[in-house]
Amino acid sequence: MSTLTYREALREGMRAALAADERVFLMGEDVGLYGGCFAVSLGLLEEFGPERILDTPLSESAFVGAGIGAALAGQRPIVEIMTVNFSLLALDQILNNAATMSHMSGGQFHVPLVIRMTTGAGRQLAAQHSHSLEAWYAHIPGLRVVTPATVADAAGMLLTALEDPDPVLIFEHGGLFSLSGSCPMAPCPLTWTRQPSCDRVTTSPSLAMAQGCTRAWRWQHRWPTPWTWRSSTSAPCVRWTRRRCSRSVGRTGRLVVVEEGWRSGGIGAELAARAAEHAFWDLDAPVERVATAEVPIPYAKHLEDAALPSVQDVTEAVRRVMQ
Amino acid sequence: MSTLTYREALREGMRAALAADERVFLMGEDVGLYGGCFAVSLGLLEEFGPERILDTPLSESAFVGAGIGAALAGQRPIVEIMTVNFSLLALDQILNNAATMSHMSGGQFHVPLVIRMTTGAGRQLAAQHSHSLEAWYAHIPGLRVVTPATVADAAGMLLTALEDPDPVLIFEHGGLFSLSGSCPMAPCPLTWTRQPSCDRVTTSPSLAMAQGCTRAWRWQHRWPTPWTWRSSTSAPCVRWTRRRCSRSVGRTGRLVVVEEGWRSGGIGAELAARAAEHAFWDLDAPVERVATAEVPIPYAKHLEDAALPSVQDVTEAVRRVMQ
Amino acid sequence: MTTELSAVDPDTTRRLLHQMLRIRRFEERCVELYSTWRIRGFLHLYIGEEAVATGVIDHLRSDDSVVATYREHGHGLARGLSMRSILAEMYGRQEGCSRGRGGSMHLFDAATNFYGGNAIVAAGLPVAVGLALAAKRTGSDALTACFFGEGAVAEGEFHESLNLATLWDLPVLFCCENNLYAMGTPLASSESDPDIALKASGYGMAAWPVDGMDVLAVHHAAARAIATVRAGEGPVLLELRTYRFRAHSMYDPERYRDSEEVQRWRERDPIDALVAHLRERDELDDDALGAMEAEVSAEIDDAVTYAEAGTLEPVEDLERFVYTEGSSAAIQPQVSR
Amino acid sequence: MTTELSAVDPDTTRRLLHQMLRIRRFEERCVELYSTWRIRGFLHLYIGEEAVATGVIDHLRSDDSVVATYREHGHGLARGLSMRSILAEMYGRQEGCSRGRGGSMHLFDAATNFYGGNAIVAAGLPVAVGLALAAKRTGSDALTACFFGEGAVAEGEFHESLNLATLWDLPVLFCCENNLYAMGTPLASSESDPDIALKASGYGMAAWPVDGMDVLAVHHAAARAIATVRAGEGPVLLELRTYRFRAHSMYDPERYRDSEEVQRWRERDPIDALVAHLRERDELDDDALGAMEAEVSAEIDDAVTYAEAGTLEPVEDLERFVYTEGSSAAIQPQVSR
Ligand SMILES: Cc1ncc(C[n+]2csc(CCOP(=O)(O)OP(=O)(O)O)c2C)c(N)n1
Ligand SMILES: Cc1ncc(C[n+]2csc(CCOP(=O)(O)OP(=O)(O)O)c2C)c(N)n1
Ligand SMILES: [Mg+2]
Ligand SMILES: [Mg+2]
Repeated sequence: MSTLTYREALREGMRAALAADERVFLMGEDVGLYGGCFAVSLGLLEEFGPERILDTPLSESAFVGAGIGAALAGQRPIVEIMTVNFSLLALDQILNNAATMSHMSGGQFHVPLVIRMTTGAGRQLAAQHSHSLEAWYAHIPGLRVVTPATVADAAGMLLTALEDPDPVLIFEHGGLFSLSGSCPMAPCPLTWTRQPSCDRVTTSPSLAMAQGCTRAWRWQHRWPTPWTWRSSTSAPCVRWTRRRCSRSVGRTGRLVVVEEGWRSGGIGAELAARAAEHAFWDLDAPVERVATAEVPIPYAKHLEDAALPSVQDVTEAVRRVMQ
Repeated sequence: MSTLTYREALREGMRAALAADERVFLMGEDVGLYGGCFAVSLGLLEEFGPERILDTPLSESAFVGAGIGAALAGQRPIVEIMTVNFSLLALDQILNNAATMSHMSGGQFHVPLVIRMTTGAGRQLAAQHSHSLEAWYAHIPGLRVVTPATVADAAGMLLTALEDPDPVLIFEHGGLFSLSGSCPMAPCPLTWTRQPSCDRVTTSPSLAMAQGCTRAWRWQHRWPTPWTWRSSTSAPCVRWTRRRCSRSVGRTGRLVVVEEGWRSGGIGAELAARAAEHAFWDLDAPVERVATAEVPIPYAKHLEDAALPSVQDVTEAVRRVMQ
Repeated sequence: MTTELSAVDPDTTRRLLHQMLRIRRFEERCVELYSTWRIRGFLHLYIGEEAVATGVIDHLRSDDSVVATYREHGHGLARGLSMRSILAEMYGRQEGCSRGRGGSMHLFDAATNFYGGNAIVAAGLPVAVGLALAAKRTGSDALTACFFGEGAVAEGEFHESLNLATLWDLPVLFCCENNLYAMGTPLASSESDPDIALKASGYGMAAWPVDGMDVLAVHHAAARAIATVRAGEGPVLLELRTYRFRAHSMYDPERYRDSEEVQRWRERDPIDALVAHLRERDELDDDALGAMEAEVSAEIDDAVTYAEAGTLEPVEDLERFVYTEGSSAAIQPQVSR
Repeated sequence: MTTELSAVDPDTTRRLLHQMLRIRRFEERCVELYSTWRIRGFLHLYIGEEAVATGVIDHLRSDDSVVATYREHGHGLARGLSMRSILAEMYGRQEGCSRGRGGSMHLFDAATNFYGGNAIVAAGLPVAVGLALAAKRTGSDALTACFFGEGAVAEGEFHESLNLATLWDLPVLFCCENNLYAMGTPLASSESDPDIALKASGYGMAAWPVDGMDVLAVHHAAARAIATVRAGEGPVLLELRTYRFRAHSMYDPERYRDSEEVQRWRERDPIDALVAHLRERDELDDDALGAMEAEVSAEIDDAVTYAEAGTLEPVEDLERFVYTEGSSAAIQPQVSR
């Protein structure tokens, strides 16, 4: 098992898939000649040629739609949208075509499409380049939304996504690309997995998660029975079923949800709602959500920091639920 | 105070605004010659002429963006997007321009834009024409999202929206156009108002609400101390503050949220989450959400009915919280 | 009828007539069924425009694909979907071509590569580009015929799709059904330059206008266009000039056009014109026409009987097909301690 | 330099040179400030393209509006935003033109109708159409100049905006800054037909290409275009052929082009060319140029001092301006029993 960065894990995952299956190809803005706007696909054009690595014009709607069409016809496209911020231009294709085609056709058609995009804030890119819209996509039935939070997941979830007959959206947090870790390079389930790491149920997509693990470590030294919930897949909030929800909340009687993304209507809202529905009798304290402030993300570092969930926010939330 | 239909109330609201303020104009697909796809603007072209009532090409992004530009320059555009289903094509303009401009410019610019659109399912229009995406829009800071549920609100909220210096999105449920009721034709607050009508806190945007009132009536005869929460504005989930939330839940110790829209990450999730945060000690039973099934809405009537929240669903939820 | 084109063999001509009649009479029956509430939702009629789908699709091979709009009964019938399965769909029956989940606007059929039925204006174009990309990638010479109205030309996706298809030399036949109105919006209020074929030249794409009321002209133009596309010479756009005789959908007071205009176009009815053409050349007599009408009528009656007898999908199956069946293994939750 | 254009008066020419120098030297300083972490986020340099913003904006009236992209320092400076307020913005100071909330990609200034600074490719075009619509509605002859790269031409919004502006005869001057690359994508990989001016003809819009490395040519073309637009004859598109000498942004290994190509274009540096032109005509000597450079340098030093001394907006003000201040009356909750 090699040690890779998150960026390399994504690239090696794609390389393995491209080598193994003729139907796989990568398409997006600057994925070829430029090497990917975050250098994720660097070298793939040279290795696989322009038939497999397709540079597209700035036409998000058309090339995402083209990915849908190619998937319908049996190909296995990986479409890279540079960042989630530009995915809005393709949202009609994603919601009205990719997500509905299977159900609307009575199960005749399938859209085995993988869409990768960078998400999140934290690098002073300001209001239009700092969105975290996983909650929106997770609201749509027919899609799978995953937010790999570790190096192993970055490669593994991509491989699993390519085996899935339905559209899978992979959100890669911009702050994770240089994270390094061990990478088994094997498909892994698109699922919630939990990790023994901190002492209350923290559910936190992607970056919030990766940072959460570090934070969790600190808490471990203060309270016993550590538990973290790791959200690797969001649409499958569905997976946080009545029983599973009650079981996990029941361990500590507390729930703190950490996420990067606006608070109102975020993924945390859904998890808190489920706890209030399914684990009400297991809760011993009000639920706490730690999320992004409800503002367009500002450029200035101190304001950006203030807008994003911080270690201190989490610590305070944890203190409150323990009172 | 005259009796009007919901459709007429919207039209009279626009007429009053057009007559009172030169800066107001209406723009959208088929709002003029055709009279509006749901006949809302019927007659306005004849009365105000093509300078005030602008038929646009099928270019949602361009004409919503043009509304933003005109608003920035001091006009008061009302942009009609035929239905929420097509608003995805303009979502980039709405999120990245309309919602961010004020904050991103440090308060220099304002976007006094009103966008009206039809929302909801129930007329067998199938997967691509039956969306309820209020929750998505309510997730965006910088917008106001309102879902007028009565005839009085249909006119009143439009008038208030036109006075607001920021972008307001008005969602008009397709099933309400023929509803009739009294209409004071006066600005009314874009707010949550509560009505004494049923015996637990039911929060329900738009149609779910209008139908909810009827249902509420029935329950009134069974249980005492009737209370309904009427959601007229969604973005201002913000308005359901800690104190207000706790006070209202505290009346019955119960919360049932009824909404049309997919369950996961819907508006109901946000309200349930707030209850779990702010009214945890006031709740005597698990929260219940009644929402649309997580499927693309099917055409066949019996399946469409099954997908949408029904009176029976609400009744059962109410029974459960009362146990 | 253009004399140049009249050289088409009588069998083909009669086949085209039969196809147009099927579409026309089928939709006339749909109107009745709508008024008796057997069909619901939006219903967009193709009446007047039959020559377009008929003339183009007649040339397609079984491995070609079709992408259409919400006004697609004609395309579905011409492509070979059974009238039974289409009508059952509009009845919301599980015997329908989309199991009753799609209705009139969402006919689908995997067997004939009929990819719908799309109710979002212009949203089918990128999908067609992708289907063509798949063909090119697999070395097939199959093409995708993509139908859309002239109203769709104003949407950004028209522009993006034409550019991408030409840039990558993809086998798409873009068929713009220019019926002069997008709902109530006349072309002149929608396009700053109403010449649609000309627009394609900005992408370096071959394109030309065709009389869409003359099925033989359409047939002839489509043959030429398809030969170009199939030869790998890149996409072609046909601007098919036609007219819808009926309202946009079932709820349309038609305030935007006057009845004389409709009348003038009705005089160019593509079915009447083809019948006249065949009669002139003694290739169709009253008996033959009567027989054809009777056959069509019987097919419709049969479809109605079939749809009426159809069954409703059990409500418990509501959530089937949101995700592909049997695929959930990939996302099974795994709990690791 | 085109002789035809050399008739511009020396004052104007020197003003243009001064403006280009301000932009060039300012951005050169920005690079240093970026490497010492005074500036963060994305930083897109305009170096090499100065003639475009300078030549066009020189003609604008104070009631005209400007919409630009993330590569807009040059446009902001040419439009009259102070160097102080721009640099303070890039420092994230509340003295910045957007109170530090926007950064390099989001310069805004109400006083000069400078509507940004837009980081979504092509998203400024519809806004420009709306600004022009407002002018037309109020009977003003003010216009909106909208700048965007050639990469934006592939986006649907380009198409929708050009159509709408022409259809409604709106006073927009579309300025396509064709620097041959969209990040790493050469024009030939982005447009099936790379002739951008020609595309405008599909909308019936006047358009022509201009040498964007020659500020006098730009100035001349813009004068003509602006006269047309201001006369109410509808929008005009200028394709300004230029080149960016630096990387797309600060993180760009420039794998997509070779250094010879860059070198060839650097030989056409618009500042060097104008200096040579002025020298040839004895309208600028070393002293004058030195004085101009010194003035620019002093202005930059002053801006740096100002930005360094700038203050940070209090964190408590984070939520200010999400909604317009003082407007909350409209949504005050009213509880009725
Ligand atoms: C994106 C989008 N906007 C608006 C609509 C509503 N709508 C349905 S059909 C139609 C007119 C389309 O006209 P055209 O493309 O000319 O096709 P036709 O109906 O004439 O065949 C409109 C506006 C839609 N379905 N999708
Ligand atoms: C809709 C969208 N897609 C992608 C990007 C990422 N991006 C930023 S600049 C750029 C290149 C734009 O090129 P061009 O329009 O030619 O302008 P230039 O940078 O050359 O001035 C890209 C792809 C974006 N900002 N917006
Ligand atoms: Mg039409
Ligand atoms: Mg460029």
